Amino acid sequence: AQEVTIPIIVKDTTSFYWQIVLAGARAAGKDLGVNVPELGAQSESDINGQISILENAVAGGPAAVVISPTEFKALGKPVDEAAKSVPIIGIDSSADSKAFTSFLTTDNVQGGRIGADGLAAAVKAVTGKEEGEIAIITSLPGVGSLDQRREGFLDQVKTKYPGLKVVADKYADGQATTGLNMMTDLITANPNLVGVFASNLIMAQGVGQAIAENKLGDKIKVIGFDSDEKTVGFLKEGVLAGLVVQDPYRMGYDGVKTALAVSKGEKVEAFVDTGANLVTKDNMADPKIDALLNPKVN
Amino acid sequence: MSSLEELSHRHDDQAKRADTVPRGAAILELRGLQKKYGLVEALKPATVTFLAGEIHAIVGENGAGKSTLIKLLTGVITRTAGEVFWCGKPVQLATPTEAISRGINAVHQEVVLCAHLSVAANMFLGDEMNRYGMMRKGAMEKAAQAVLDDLGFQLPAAALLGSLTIGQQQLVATAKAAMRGIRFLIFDEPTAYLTRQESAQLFRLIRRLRDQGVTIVYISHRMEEVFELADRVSVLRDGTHVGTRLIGETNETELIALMINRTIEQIYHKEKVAIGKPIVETKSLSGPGFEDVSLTVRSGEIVGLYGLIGAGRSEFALGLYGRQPVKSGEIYWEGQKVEIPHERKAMDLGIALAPESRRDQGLCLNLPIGLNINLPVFKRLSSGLVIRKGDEAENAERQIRDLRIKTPSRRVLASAMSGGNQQKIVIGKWLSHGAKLFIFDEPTVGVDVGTKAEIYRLFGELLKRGAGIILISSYLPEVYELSDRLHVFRGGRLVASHDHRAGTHEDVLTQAIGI
Amino acid sequence: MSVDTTTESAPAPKRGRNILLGLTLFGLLAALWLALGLSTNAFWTPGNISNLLRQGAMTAILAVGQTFVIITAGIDLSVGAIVGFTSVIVAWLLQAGVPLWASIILTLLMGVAIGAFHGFGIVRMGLPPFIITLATLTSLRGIGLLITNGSTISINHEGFTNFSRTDFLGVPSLFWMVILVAIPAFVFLHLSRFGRYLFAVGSNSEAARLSGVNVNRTIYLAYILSATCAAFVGLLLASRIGIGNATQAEGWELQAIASSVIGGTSLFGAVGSVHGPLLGAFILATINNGANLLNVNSFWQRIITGLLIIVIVYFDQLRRRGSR
Amino acid sequence: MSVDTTTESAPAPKRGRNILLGLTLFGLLAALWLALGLSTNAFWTPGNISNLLRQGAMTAILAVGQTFVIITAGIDLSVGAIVGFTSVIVAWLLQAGVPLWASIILTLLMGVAIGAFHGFGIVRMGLPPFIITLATLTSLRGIGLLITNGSTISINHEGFTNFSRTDFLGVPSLFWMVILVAIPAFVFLHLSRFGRYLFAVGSNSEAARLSGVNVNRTIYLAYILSATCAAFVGLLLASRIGIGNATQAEGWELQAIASSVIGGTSLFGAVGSVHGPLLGAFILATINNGANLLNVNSFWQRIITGLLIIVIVYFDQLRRRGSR
Ligand SMILES: Nc1ncnc2c1ncn2[C@@H]1O[C@H](COP(=O)(O)OP(=O)(O)OP(=O)(O)O)[C@@H](O)[C@H]1O
Ligand SMILES: Nc1ncnc2c1ncn2[C@@H]1O[C@H](COP(=O)(O)OP(=O)(O)OP(=O)(O)O)[C@@H](O)[C@H]1O
Ligand SMILES: [Mg+2]
Ligand SMILES: [Mg+2]
Repeated sequence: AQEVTIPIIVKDTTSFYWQIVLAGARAAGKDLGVNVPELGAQSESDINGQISILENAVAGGPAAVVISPTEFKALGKPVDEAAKSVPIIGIDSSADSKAFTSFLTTDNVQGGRIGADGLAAAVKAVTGKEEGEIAIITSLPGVGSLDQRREGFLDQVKTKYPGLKVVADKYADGQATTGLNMMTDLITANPNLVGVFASNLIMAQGVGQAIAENKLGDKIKVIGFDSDEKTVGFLKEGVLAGLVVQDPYRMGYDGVKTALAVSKGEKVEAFVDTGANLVTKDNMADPKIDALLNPKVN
Repeated sequence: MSSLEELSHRHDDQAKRADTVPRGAAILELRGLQKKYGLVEALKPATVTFLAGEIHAIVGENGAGKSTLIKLLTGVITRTAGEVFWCGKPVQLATPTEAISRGINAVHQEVVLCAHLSVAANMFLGDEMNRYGMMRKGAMEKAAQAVLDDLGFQLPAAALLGSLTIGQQQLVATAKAAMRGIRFLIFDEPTAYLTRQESAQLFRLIRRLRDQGVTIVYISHRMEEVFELADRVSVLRDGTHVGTRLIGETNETELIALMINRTIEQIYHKEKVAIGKPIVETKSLSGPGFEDVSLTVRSGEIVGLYGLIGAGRSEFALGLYGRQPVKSGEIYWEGQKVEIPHERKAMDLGIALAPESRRDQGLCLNLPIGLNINLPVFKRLSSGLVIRKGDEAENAERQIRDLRIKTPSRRVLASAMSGGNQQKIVIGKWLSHGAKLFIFDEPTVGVDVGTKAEIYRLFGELLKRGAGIILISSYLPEVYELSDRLHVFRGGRLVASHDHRAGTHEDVLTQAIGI
Repeated sequence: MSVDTTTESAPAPKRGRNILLGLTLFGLLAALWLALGLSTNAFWTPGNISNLLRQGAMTAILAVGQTFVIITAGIDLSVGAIVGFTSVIVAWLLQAGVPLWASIILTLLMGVAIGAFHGFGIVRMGLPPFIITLATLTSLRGIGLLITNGSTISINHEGFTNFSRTDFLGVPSLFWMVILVAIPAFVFLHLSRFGRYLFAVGSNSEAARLSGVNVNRTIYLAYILSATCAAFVGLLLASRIGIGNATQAEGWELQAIASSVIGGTSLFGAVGSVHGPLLGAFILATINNGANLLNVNSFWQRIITGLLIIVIVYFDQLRRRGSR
Repeated sequence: MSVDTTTESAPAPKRGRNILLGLTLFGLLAALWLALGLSTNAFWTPGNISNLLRQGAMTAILAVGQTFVIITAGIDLSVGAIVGFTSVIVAWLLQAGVPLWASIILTLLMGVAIGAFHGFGIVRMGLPPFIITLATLTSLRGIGLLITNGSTISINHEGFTNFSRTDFLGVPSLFWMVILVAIPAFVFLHLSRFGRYLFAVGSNSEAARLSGVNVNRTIYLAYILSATCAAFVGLLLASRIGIGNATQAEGWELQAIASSVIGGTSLFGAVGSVHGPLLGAFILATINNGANLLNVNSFWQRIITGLLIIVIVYFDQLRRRGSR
């Protein structure tokens, strides 16, 4: 009998977050006896690349495809078209298509809101009130999920924490060093800064480094997004005040599992929220959180 | 009608619309024409008149401003001041296109063509034959071939220009200019890279054009050519026009005196030096472009190599110098058998090569003169890795002084030098190297009479120091007068040898052509 | 100012070389296709061939435009940024309710304007092509981001966004666009005198000038053609992804240059063709497509692409030297 | 035959030009600093000056290495990739328990090896520098990603990661590293014969060869120096951000080239200095720092950077032409 193939297509294979998704998918493949090609663009902004990869994956005649669309609108039509020949399971983010058989997403707008809540709490813990100047640094412009986090964050701050004033809303170029330089300059330019939201892993690393360099962990509270060894270390040291952590491993694992079920004609849930959690120094020992922070990669 | 005329009258309509003047009347007048490069006054206000249908020679030492004058007339550079009258009317001549449209064309001192295009494409560049907006490649190639055949140049029109030797490229440039320059044609040292035979062909062409009513301007450092060809001659000195003479009313001595402000008693100065032991000996040396060459150079001796274009002399020199791989044969250096796998080995042995093409092989044009002169000897000018600045300056300045290179400073870029002065830099590079064997490949191309005499005297100095010289030249009088032993090359082989002044010019030429 | 006669820097392509080179690259492409056909079942399916033709199309068009510039011994680093920028422009115009035909024309004119600016920088301001196009690369991304406010503009014109997915005579419309560009490009470069002027300027611009060639105009022309090809690709990209986004097509300039060089264009100028870059682009697309089908790790894919570029260009050099 | 050249007709000597150019760029930098000092309070604080010196340091070192290559009329597109790659190498070595000194030496040797490979590709395989370094750019990122499996390697060596934060005599250690590179680079380029050879090879490699310059060795040297500078920057980056990550330093090659050209290096070869690229790098760093302090929109920042590159290089060209 021929082996069942279910490719998984992520947004950016060069990021740790997506590697965890792939690790989950790999584990599912092993457990379920499915061949899982691990595909993906090399940058979250490479929409055209992801469309090509989807086309190629469909051409290979798989049982189903698991995909995390880089851009809501752009992947709509390609997903529609792909769904004509094979069931499509969406993970992490959605696309402008009704053709998905099932969705396992985490709501990035909600992630941004959680970030805002975390930042407000951390600021309050130091100053006693939810007030002061804050900043947001986005790793790259034009990336759907980052836009959504920014949107959620800004909206939450505006509606729920009027005392927090966004004095800088910056975009970097995806480089940790740029994030670091930006942060040191922000510190210089805004001596009253009390908080920063760094909305992805690489920016959390760069911004964290700037805080560490200037030993401002007590004064400026930073909320990052996603986690790895480095940022968890920062969290422990008190350089970062919190991390918004999703469950990428589960998304990968369950994505493949659901896809297999679909390909066998089983009925699956149309929508699953895998959730996002705020991790702080206090709750990081929590077993559930600990599992999120230390996924079984490899 | 010949192919050349057919083509050059392709634009007759245009020519007819343009003004015409009768033969012998002034066609082009320069009034107070001046060119400055920054502070350098390359051409001081000059007033010269060219007559329709004459051959007008221009002479002057290196850097006198001859090429500058030509570049002004052809729109290559724009003038600083002065007026130009074409058929009595003031004109700008600001761009090459304007010059071409009036029927003014030039063969420049340095070949200026596109190496990546075919001969035919170069000849028709900017003036293609079109039909329905598409080029007629076949027709152009046929027409170009017809012109080349008509002129007696044995060149394939379909060949890529870059695959030709410089001399052959010069012929292509000539054909191109002749094809287009229907009123006024300028030759800037056209024979520098040509041999006697090609020169004769060129002279026939020039006379033929003159007879058709074309005005010819002819620049050369070779006096005998001037007297053979020209109707009138103008002299430039240090950017100043010092006079114009009818050719019948002047002589070589007067022209040279006008040019350099003093007299030269003897150009071909040959030092009498005792000939010593062999420095280098090649036995049946073969490589790309040359085959089975055996010759010996002894200390105190000038060995001349003469041949037509593409005879393989330069290739032989590059092979001996280690620039190109030698296929077979042996080299003995002072009696010892040696291998010369690369140029550095040749230099270590004591060989110096002043190569044929100063622009492509001789000079780093966009670097200072001083750096160019010192390049082969930086090792000697350094302690460890660091250069001794004093010695660096001293060595460069000595060569500039000794060779009378016309420059205000050793820091001027080589590209700002006139053709002849560039040639002097190429030679200057090797004088402080302390070599035992000097290979000079066309050392006097574009060099004025005065400097030629200096260079020949310099040869004498080198010989007195016990060095040997290989002199490659396509200028027969030069090799003939100077060589202790003259070898004739043909088709990459050494076909004949003569002792000093044995055999006549005609003998040597016949052997080179191979009839 | 003089003809460069040193043998290294003036490769002397013989007449037949261009055709031979084309053939041999074609042979390489054919060999790749054959090998992939043998090693995966999916390769020779109509669907996959369509994919391949679609995936190589945009780079191919960019590479043709780039080739004009490289032949003049220049370089155009801005093409990727132009693609992203013009995708924003067309999305913006469509969103503003400008009719489709007008949006397309305006977007292409934007390409013309950018190319003319490059020509201006090189000809009038005397800037090196590398620098002026690097500067526009930076600025255009900034302007595009400013227009979209760092995000994307959706395109709701169904006809426009469906175009890139349609087929005509069984061949994807994107590939027809390659043909649409390639045929006039071929006529221009190889049959018209303007093409010859590009080569002449790249070989020796002083010689071209002295021959009465309008060198400045030729340079303007090359950069305008390159930028317009890029704007055209911007339209195709916008159609394919259905949005305008200024950060798209990052690094495509390097892919276009690589395609062109793989296709036998010399970065020293004066050597190049139209079919070469097309083959180069489809060779690169095949490598990616094949790697995906064979499930090669995407990191290995990068490594292999780098190595293959070296190998292909090396053999091309060898063949050139051999055919002297 | 007399050489009656009067001294007043001397064209501005080259040496004066270099200093003038250096001075004028320095003037530009000073003007920028003055303007920023007037428009923001934060600029002239010791902390910010430290930041600025730190922020320009890495590009400055890359630009110096790049300048060696550009002077030989080459280009090194791989330097950004080398930075990312070597940051991974050093993180990997440290993680594996290799002592610090050995990790540093091995990482630098990796730079030497990559540079030697470039030299080999150019000299022995006859590849254009643009292509071989583009190929390594692609491949190195792939290898780095393979090593880290697409993620990052944390560096837990405190001494190493603290280094980039320390000051010495009130000046950030990163800036001391610039000086550490610049002084030998100056001696090498301007005072030693190898420097002269770089210029000669860039101007006319055939003439250099016939003058006994070992052209091949000179080319090897230039690329090895550039790659080693990049590896050194990789170490500094790893120290600064405390991780090894192969996708870092993307696009830094273009910044290094831009710094070098702003600093007066000619992409046609044979023109360049050591102080030029340093000034160029700090001008670019100042633009970014200033924009951050003034809270200029990130997108405007890109636009301004592009425009300033054009303006600066244009005025440099003007000055050069004027001083001829
Ligand atoms: N581009 C330039 N910049 C500065 N000076 C220049 C430039 N070109 C020529 N010159 C100077 O102008 C003067 C005249 O040069 P020109 O080339 O006209 O001499 P020439 O008479 O043709 O000499 P030759 O017989 O050596 O060819 C020389 O002193 C030369 O150094
Ligand atoms: N790269 C090459 N490949 C093959 N043949 C060549 C090459 N270069 C030159 N030749 C041929 O080698 C022969 C020798 O040319 P060379 O230039 O050495 O002649 P020469 O005697 O020095 O003449 P010239 O007066 O032109 O300097 C010619 O027939 C030429 O066509
Ligand atoms: Mg001259
Ligand atoms: Mg010769």
